[in-house]
Amino acid sequence: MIATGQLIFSVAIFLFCFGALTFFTKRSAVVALMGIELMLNGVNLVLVQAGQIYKNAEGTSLVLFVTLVAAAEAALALSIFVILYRKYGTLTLENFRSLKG
Amino acid sequence: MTDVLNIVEAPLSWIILLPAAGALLNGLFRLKSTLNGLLATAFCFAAFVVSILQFLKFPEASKLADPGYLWFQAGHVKAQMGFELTPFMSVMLLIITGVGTLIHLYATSYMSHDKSQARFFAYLNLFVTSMLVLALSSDLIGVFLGWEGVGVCSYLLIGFWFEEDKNARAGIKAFMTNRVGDLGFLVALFVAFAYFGTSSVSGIMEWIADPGRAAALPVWVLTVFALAIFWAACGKSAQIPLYIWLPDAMAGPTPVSALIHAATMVTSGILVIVRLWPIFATQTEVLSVIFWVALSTALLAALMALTQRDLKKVLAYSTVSQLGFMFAALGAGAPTAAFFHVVTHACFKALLFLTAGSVIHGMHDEKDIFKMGGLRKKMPWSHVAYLVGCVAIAGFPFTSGFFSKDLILTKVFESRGVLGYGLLLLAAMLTSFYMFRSYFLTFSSTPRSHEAEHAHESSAMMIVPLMILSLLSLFVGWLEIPHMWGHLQYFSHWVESSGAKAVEGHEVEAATEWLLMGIATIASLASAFFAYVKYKKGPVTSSENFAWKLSFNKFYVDEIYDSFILKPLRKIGTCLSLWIDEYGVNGTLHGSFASYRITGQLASIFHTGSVQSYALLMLLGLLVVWGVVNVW
Amino acid sequence: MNEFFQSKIFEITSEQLSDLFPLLLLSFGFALSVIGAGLKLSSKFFKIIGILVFSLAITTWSFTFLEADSVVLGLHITHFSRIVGALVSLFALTSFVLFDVSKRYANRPEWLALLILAVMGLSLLPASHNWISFFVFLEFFSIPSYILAGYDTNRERSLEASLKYMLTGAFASALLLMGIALVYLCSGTVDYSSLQGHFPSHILSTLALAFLLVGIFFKMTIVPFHFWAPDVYQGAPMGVAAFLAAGTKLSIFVSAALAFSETEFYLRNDLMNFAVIAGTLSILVGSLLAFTQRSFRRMLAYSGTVNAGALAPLMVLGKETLSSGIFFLFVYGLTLALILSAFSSLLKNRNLDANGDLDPEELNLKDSQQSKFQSFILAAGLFSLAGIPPLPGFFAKYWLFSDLWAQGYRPLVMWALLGTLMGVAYYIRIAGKLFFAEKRSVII
Amino acid sequence: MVSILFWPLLSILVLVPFRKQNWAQWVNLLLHLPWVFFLIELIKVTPSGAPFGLMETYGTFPLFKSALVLGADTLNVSLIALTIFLSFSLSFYFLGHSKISQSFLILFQLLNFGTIGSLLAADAFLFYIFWEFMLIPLFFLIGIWGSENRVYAALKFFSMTLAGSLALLAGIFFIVTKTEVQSLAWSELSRNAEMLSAAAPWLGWAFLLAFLVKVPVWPLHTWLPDAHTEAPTGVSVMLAGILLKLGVYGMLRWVLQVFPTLYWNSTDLLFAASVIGIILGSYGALRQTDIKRMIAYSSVAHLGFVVLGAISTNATAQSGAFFQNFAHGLSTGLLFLSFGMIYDRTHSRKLDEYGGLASTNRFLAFTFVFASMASVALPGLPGFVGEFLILSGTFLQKGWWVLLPLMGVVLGAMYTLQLVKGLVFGKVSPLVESHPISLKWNEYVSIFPFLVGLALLGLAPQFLLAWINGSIPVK
Repeated sequence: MIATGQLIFSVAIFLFCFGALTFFTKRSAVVALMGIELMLNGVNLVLVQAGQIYKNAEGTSLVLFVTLVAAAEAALALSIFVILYRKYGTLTLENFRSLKG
Repeated sequence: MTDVLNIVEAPLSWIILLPAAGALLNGLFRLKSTLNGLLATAFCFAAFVVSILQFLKFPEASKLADPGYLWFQAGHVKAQMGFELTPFMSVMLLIITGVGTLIHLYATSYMSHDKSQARFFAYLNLFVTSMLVLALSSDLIGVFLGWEGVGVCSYLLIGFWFEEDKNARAGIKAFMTNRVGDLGFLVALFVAFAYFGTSSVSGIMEWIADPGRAAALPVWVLTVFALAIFWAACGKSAQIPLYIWLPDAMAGPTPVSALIHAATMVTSGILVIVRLWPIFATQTEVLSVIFWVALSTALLAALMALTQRDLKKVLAYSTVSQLGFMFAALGAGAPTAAFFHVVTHACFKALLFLTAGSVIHGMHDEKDIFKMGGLRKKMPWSHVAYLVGCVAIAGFPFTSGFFSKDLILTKVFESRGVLGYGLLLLAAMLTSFYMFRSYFLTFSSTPRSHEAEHAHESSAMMIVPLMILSLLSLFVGWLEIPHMWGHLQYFSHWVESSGAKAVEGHEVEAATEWLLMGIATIASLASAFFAYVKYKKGPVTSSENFAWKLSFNKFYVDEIYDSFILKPLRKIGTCLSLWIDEYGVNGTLHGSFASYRITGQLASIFHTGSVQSYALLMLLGLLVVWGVVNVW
Repeated sequence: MNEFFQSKIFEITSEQLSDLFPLLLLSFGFALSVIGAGLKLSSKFFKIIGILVFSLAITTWSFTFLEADSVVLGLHITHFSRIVGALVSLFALTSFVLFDVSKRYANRPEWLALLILAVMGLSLLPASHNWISFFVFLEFFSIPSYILAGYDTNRERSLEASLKYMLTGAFASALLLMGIALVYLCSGTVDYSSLQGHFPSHILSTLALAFLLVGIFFKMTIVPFHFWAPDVYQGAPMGVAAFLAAGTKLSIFVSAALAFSETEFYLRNDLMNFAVIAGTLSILVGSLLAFTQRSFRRMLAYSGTVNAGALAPLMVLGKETLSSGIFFLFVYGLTLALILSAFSSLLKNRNLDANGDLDPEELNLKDSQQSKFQSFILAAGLFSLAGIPPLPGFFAKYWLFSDLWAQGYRPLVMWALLGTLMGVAYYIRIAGKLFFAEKRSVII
Repeated sequence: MVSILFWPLLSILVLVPFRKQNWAQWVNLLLHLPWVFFLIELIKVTPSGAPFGLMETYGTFPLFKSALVLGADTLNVSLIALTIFLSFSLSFYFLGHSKISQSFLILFQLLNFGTIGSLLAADAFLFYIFWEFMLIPLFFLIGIWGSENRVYAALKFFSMTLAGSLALLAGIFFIVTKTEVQSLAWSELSRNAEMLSAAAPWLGWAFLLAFLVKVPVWPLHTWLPDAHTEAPTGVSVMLAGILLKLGVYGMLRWVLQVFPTLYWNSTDLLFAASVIGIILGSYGALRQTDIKRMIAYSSVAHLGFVVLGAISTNATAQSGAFFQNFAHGLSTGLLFLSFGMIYDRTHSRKLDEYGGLASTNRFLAFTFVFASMASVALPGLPGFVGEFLILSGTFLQKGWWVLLPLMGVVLGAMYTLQLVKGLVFGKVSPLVESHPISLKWNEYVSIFPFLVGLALLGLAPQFLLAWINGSIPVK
């Protein structure tokens, strides 16, 4: 049976790619944000597992920082979404394409 | 052979500065009526007086020199603007300034009612200055300065009445043909500086004289040098390939034709060859080239003159033909004969041109001899002058033409044998035929047009020069009579003492000389009589057969030149320059600019504006670059 | 608990304090501006506070410039980080002074607080000594810049710009994080000095490096990752765009260089090739795109990409050759600020919105007659960006290119020279458009 | 030396307060007087012989391995004299001219500053700065005051010259990064020229390219007709008069004297290019209908001759080439100036609209014919002295190849006479009839120095030839 480390890594990679996929395909901005959060969780998994392998606390402390930054980013993103929603009435990314060329 | 050269300092530059001052004054100040003309004549006359003074110095001094100043010097080229005068050139000086003064006088009244006389006389004086520079310069490069100066003045004078486009184009044709000729002179100068180290005539003569150095020269140098000088002479003195400009040069005022296209400019080719004669003497193949080119020019021009209707065109072709005679003399190795004919030709051709001018002036600018006729009574003085001119050019006994042409014929007979002599004799017969044709058509029988009825004689100021020239045409011949008749051989003395020894052909005994003289006289009298018979009553409407058409249209030489040389060259050149410049270089520039713009527009399509495409493109970009990094 | 406080970490000697003083000063300024915002004080107050704080920070940083490096609270304060701090606060100062930000956003004075946060983040970044603090400080300054980018709330473009900047920024930092995680996975540590010797070089580490570079090159707007730049520069307010373009590039350039030299990643030639290829690509693509732009500010964004392309290899090369890059970015930053301020006052004279945008084709003689001084500055700035002597832009480019040539990047310099030539098509043509009348020539 | 260099900058400062046009024009004229004085001082002290005989260093920039080094010898001081001569006589022409505004004069002085700077610079980096700096004033001068498609011409001129000088920049990078080279000073470069030319054979071409574009050698010349036609009269006189000569000066000073080996093995290609340039330049002039384009193409042909001389190994052609710079500068300058005066009144450049100028304005017709004769290299005028020396030098070195450029002499006469016939002679065209040209006093004064210069250099060029022969690079 495959070692747990290997399993965790594959779950992490899956989470990371799945997050990226939701970011590319989903129409709504909020779901895109969720995609990024998924990617960050994937990174956390990798960090935790790496910490297990190297038996030092750096990995877990890194996770702490990642979640800290993810939270800040989410707060900021949601506030921008609120303003956008109030102004545009919709959050689908398709109609935010006026700046191009 | 080098007798002690007694070189005397002489203020030769004065001779040049005088007409130059005249030109400057005329250029700056526009005086009332004929004052400009008189001013120009005065300066020319002053130059004539000074040149007489120099001429008188000659029996004891063998060469006059005036060092002048250093024109420019760089690397192996050293151009000294110095002047020197050899005996034969001083005689030529007399011709240039003497005949020049007469022509200036004539032109003063001829151009009296022209509105821009100042400009005309400025050009005329400038022309005399350049001719004097050409004659007097000690260095070949100074000669070239005069050479091109004369070319420019002839361009300005031919195109003097610039209102008509025809005149301006004739001027350009003259300048361009001279320029093509001048390439030869430039090549000669390059060879001179490269191999002789100097361009001064005396320097070159020393180089040739000293056997050691002459042997060291590559064999082709002298031949190429001689041929190049001859090519330049063809350009200036209108020989076969480059004579086309002379007939068109008649577009200028008649005094210009007289001065430039009869007396002075056209003879400069012969003067230069006579000055460099020691080189030409050794080059037998070059002499034969000169001879055959000259002979064919003489014949061709004579043939063309047969059917011309314009009086000045007839005289123009006769000039080309007479120049052919002079070059034939050179080709036959007789510089004396050539120079003698130059002088006599200057006199009677100037006379003919001036008379033609007064005739045309009287006929209110009507040039066509078919419309003239019966002017004998209307213009008695012009008639006498023209008759003397025809007699002299045809070579009637004891006229100047007789002596000079006969001398050439004997020299040609000596060196080129019967064939050369025969053809030249034919040319002489043709000459007297077309000259008397023009005489009879103009002066005999009845006036054939309105202008002919009301023709009036020209003013005294025009007649006096005619008379002087007539006297000259009659008696200048006596200066060089055949050995048998006595020892009046001034011209031989002048030319030989200037260092131009004739090539020793086998001498001809007195008997054959008498025989040749007889044949020549009979030939010219016969053709004159034949012309009298044919044209006594007026123009004969000849059948337009092929020969006539050929001669009248000048053997279509101009058309051949245009269609085979000038137009194709211009076409190829301009298309090439157009294709390479506009489509080649500019094309690539505009092409690269346009492609730069298009790829820019293409690249900006990637920026769709949607965030998700940006993220996707970022990842794709990463993969692509990462792939390239690993592969490379 | 008190052993914790006595532990070594919190001992701060006096000269360490002097190192931290500018940062303390900035945080004090931040506090003041937040309180001021709360009390709804007049906009003049914020302007004075801003000028005071930033100029003091610049002076202290530049005075302590020559002092020895010191390690404080895990931050490696080197003269590089001091010069970056000074320059970034200079850019911040110019960004809000030249564009009279205070008058425009009088009712929402938080911009100063956000600006100070961003400056703190940017000046701390070069002082970081391990990848995770690198990431944290990176996020520390990009979050306020997301808000600043969208500060012009009444204009949709600004909101859209901040949205795009935020989303792509988050995506890129997620990739960066993955890179850091892989670095940790491969070597077991994220600290620069401990990473020095033993960073394995197998497939996973190259992937880690690649992801790392994504995050860094994203902020430097180097080609494969430059897509956000034109939209954000076009949308964001003028002052913010100027600050973003210059400040972030400078800080990222220096900190990445320091990081790569500390961890000796620069010895790996796959990193070098990545940077060279990305650099050349960005010079070419940047010049191509800048030419056909229908908007002046997007054109400037692409010209930023071109300049960043030239800097890319130097960034990866390590500490020795940083001075030419810093000088280049310093000159670039100031010139950009001048150009954008001249452009915005030109727009004002055309009574368009000061933060608006204009198609460079529409610039014409009337503009230069109306606003003579601004168009002179604009033209001089464009010529300097194009690198024509005797303007400073030329000396910056000359020093940078000769450094690149000395390091052996000859093909890249050739491409950069070609880029300068292609620059004529947009810099010089637009500078010319200002002064050339379409019809008959007119006396000026 | 520094006074003659920074005088234009000073005169700009003086010009700034004078907003009104005719004030500015008069001040500009007066500002030229001290400049001439400085020139005379400099001429007195200029050594002939070793290149950069007189060298002064004013400050060093170790960072860029360069220094503010100015050098003078007869080679560049003679060209400076030509610049000041042209600028002085042009400042007379500018008096009372409606189009010449204060900003025009400021840009004009900037151009002078750049020209003299690149002539005096004895340090590659400094030379490069002045070399490119000239582009800015020229770009704006052509772009603002030019005629119809001036923007195209200004941009084309700018980008082509910039492309050339970027190659020069690449060369400088190569040299700077070489450790053996301590500084970019000219003496330093020429000292280890062998090492440099061995290390990079392309270096010679990198330096040459920048100058070949400026000289316009044949394939790189297409900017010249546009720039000359669209530039206002004053600028096209300066362009034809001195800026083309900078390319030749650059070739001699920065390639021949620095990398002789590289220069000599590029001469065969340059020979072909210059000969084609002469012939195609003349044919280019022949096919033009626009007068200024015709004169511009004639400059391409004349500069072909100059390059022909500059690449030959004997002293005759080299001094001939450098002398031809002055001959061409005066003759084409006068052509542009005199036609410029006609153009100011008739505002048309089509040749077939003109005709019969000789009957309306005699003096201008005389000037135009005189200038055309000078440009046709008529003996007695400077053009002949230059061209004769070049061709005899080429004959010495290349033998019968000289016949090809010799053809250029005939072609040169062809298009010039065509131009003169179209403009001066022929029937009086309605255009010339309706615009009677009466020259103001300052226009006479601006033409006069050209006429005297042409006549003097034609008949007595030895004073100039002896002066510049000393420092001709090839002995």
